[in-house]
Amino acid sequence: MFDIFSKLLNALDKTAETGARQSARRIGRRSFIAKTGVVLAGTALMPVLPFDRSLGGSAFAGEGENDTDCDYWRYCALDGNLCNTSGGSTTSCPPGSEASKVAWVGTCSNPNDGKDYLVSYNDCCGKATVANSTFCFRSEGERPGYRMGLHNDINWCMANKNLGYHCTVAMLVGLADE
Amino acid sequence: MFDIFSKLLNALDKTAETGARQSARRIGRRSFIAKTGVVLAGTALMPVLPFDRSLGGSAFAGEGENDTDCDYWRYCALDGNLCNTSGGSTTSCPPGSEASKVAWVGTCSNPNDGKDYLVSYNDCCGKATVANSTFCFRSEGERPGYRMGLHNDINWCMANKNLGYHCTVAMLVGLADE
Amino acid sequence: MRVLSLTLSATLGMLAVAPAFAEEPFVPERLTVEEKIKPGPNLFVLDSNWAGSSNISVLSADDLSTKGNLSVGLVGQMVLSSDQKTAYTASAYAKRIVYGETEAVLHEFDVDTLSIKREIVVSPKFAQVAPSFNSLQISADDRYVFVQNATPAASVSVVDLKAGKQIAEVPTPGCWGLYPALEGARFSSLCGDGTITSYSVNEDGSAAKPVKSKKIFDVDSDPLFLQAQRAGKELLFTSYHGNLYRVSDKAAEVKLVDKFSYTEGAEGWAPGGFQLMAYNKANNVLFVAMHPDAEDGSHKNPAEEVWALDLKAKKVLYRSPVEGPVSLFVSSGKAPVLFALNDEEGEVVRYEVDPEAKFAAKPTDKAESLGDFAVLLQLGE
Amino acid sequence: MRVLSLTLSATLGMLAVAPAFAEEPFVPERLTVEEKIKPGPNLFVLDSNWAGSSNISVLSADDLSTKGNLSVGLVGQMVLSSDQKTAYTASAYAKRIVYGETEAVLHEFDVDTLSIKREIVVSPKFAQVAPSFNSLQISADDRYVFVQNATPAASVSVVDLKAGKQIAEVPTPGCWGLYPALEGARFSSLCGDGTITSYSVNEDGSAAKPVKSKKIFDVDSDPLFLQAQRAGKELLFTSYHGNLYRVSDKAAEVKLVDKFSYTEGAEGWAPGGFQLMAYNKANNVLFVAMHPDAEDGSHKNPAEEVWALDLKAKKVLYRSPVEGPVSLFVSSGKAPVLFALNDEEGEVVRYEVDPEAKFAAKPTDKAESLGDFAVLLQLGE
Repeated sequence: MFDIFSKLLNALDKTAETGARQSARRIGRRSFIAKTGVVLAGTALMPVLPFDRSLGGSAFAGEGENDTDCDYWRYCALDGNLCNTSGGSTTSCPPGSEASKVAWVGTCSNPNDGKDYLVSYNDCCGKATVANSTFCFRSEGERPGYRMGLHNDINWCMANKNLGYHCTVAMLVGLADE
Repeated sequence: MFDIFSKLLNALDKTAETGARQSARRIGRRSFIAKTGVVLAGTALMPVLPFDRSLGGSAFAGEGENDTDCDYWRYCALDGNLCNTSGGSTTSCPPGSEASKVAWVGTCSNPNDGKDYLVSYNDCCGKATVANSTFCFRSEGERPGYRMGLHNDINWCMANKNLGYHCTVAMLVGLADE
Repeated sequence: MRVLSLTLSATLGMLAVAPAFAEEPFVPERLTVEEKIKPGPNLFVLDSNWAGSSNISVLSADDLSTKGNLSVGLVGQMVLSSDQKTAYTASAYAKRIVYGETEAVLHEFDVDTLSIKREIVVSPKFAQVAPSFNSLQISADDRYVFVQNATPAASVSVVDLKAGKQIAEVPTPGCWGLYPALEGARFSSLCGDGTITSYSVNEDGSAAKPVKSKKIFDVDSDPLFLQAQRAGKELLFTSYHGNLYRVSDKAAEVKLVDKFSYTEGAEGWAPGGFQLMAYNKANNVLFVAMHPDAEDGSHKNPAEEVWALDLKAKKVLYRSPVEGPVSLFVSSGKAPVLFALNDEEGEVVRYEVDPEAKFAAKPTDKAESLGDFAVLLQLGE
Repeated sequence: MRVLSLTLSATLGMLAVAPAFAEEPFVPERLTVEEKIKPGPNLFVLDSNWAGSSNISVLSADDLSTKGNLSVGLVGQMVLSSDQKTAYTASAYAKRIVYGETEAVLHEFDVDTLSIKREIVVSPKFAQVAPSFNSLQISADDRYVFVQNATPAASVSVVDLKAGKQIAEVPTPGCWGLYPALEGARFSSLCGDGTITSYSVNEDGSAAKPVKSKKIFDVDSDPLFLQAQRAGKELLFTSYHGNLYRVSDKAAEVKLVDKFSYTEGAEGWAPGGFQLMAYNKANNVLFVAMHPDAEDGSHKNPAEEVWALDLKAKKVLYRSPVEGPVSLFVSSGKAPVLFALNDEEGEVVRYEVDPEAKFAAKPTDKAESLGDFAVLLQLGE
């Protein structure tokens, strides 16, 4: 799957060549992720694979798993403070903060269905971190900035107006193409 | 000695009545302290008392005393990071920082000569604290802001242009009138 | 954006090679932003930062779980509106954080959404002091906010929330601390000569002539802590040496109503800390942070006990052991909940207090890592 | 001031009642400001702060005693001039620290006096990344500073120190990291397709056409760490899997000169950390931070050993045990001094390395509490 992302990311980076000075700040990885998700789901590209609905609302969490623990499977490439210990949830920013427009992506293996999921790690922005929030630092599949979409050492609030780093969420946005 | 200071401080505060809006920021407690020291020494007011010169350069430090330790006698009302662990000395600000224009005062007993000294605690300003500097917190004779010159919970860089708190020095400026 | 979209579509088009064989399509999760914090009473813990963003943790007062935070500038202060739905903070922003021109800002936050409603720039004379309950206050009618200034000459910025701006700077020479009166744009302040002075401001920003009380306390022999608690029509102060002062600010001239010692017979014990008193209205009981081996300079020592004082009987009801707090807050109801903040550890402990057991405090919850310089607690019930 | 002086004189006059009976008058101490830091080599430890002032501790490289610090903005980066007398930092300042309009600033510091010589505002696209050796660099002739940007599209701000301003923003699509060439305003960057691209800028701010290398590394199977070390006319990179890449950037088209594995036969060991390599010129020895039980995602794990590699013989000379560093720096001389920074503890350890003992490293000093996010070390010899 790195190939897919490298293509997408190169496409992203191409825009820098034509208009780095004026437009690059407005290029949203958030819209990229959203589009990717929609396009992938809508055109049955990669992530249109069955999963067990019987698991219900916790389709992606097994019994006894704790999503405020850094060991939780979705956090395999998360470097940051968990939003679900900051007043938000695993997929929502805390009140008063803003969602980052861009994100990095991890590929994490769900032990409950044996599948690899694409996880979008968005930062929430515009506030300092919550004092006693949980900080996690995992780097599976992580790459330096030459694969920007896989890079977790950078503040992903970078395309927002308000740059303060608040916390990080982990959304499932697709199934990895194995 | 509180009486003396209360009078001096009231004199200081009086200026607020006539020109709080425009002039108060420029009233330097540093010049106040300097003047006090000079006047006191020059007119033989209080601090013109003998002390043992045989102690030489370390007239105010006894053997085995460590002036980077919070227990050191001069620090009896010091609340802050020691400048002598920040690149400066007990009486000098570290390079690149500025001396505060105003200061608070403690009255500390020197175990080596049994005398009580007036200690001016100036802050050094314009930089953040040094990461591994020693933080001390002692409050002998300390009073809330209604005795501002004895108050140690406030940033004494307040009359400087650059307000960042860097560290605190402890200068002997007089002998207490017992 | 157009360039990107086209490029992305093209790229994705090339990749659209995997067959569709799903029964139920995978639905990508979407990122949202929570609109409101969880309901229930809030506990605010302010951690002061002198080289960066001061942070106010907002916890559930029921179980100390985290609801979110507020981020403000350097050396933040905080006060709640009377309905506790709005939080006001004052803090400083220098151009280069620790140097350069400084702006002081009053922020108005909506508590339910933890979001900024307004920002009002106030005098840069704003006092950079340790978080202090009586350094930022609001008038009884919620119209005026009072901000403590120091240059080091003391003055008070008065912000008219209706006008949305600072309307006055009131000089308060030799006096310190803000104690809003029960009505109007009036506040008192403790003075270095042992008096308490009343100040009041008119709607146009002009100030009435300050009214000085008679000498109420002795700054040398029995100094008062800055923090006060409002008990009905009176204000409660404590001295370093354990004398409780009951003061009336009903009239412009503040008067001492009563004074008694609550440490008599308790050799070596004294009150200490920052926000060291907490008054429970329903029971007329005052909780005080107490430390043993008191001496000159120990008045900010962490507490080893919290004493529950019956203010009517003027006696200590119970001495509960605690883990080194310097700041307290208590709920107002019949079954008080007490919060105690240990600044060295950045820990807050929640206690349930039993009125049937002489107001003994029993710990129920603890929250940790709330900051390095957290000495201010506020409860929004 | 006049009012005050008069008042003070009057007050003091009234108090001038004590008799003078001194033999030697008490001389009040005077407050001074140190002009310069203590002499000798300096070790710089950068602690990144994302909600306040980033802090650079300046220590004596001889004994790790504190000489002072530099305070900059959020997410600071740092580089030294070639004579090591000037430090450049890049950092971000938002109007309200964590929100509001952001300025990115290049600071020029005089190392001897730890004071600011200049401040140059650069593009706010400045990349807010963990402190990284190759995110802020200076040209070989000390004339140009290169600042890494991300939006997330990558670009590089070029500051002309002679002109005192940013003269260009060079787009570097898909590439990351700054590796200045041996001369001129040229730098290379690692690219996501496994190539290394060279960029050069003219005095007027115009950029030459970038020159792309052949594919040098495989981003999926053998990704390179960002950090490089300059070894004479070549650059040294290491991959996650312990392959050392020797690259020549002498010509505009970067070429792979050599590549070898230094982990062969050392099952489970891999390099890891942030500034994980340190090259000692005099002995042509490279020190690498190594951890055991390597797996996908362990590439930033703290080191349990530092390996000394003989680059001529292409073999590991010695494996010294260390206390969890993620960053290294080594002096350039015949008797190397190695510094190792443990970011979790904010600890730096100084080691003396014995060339006669296969470059074994022996700890001599330790400095603690250097920050929560200190991962960048620089030595000014």
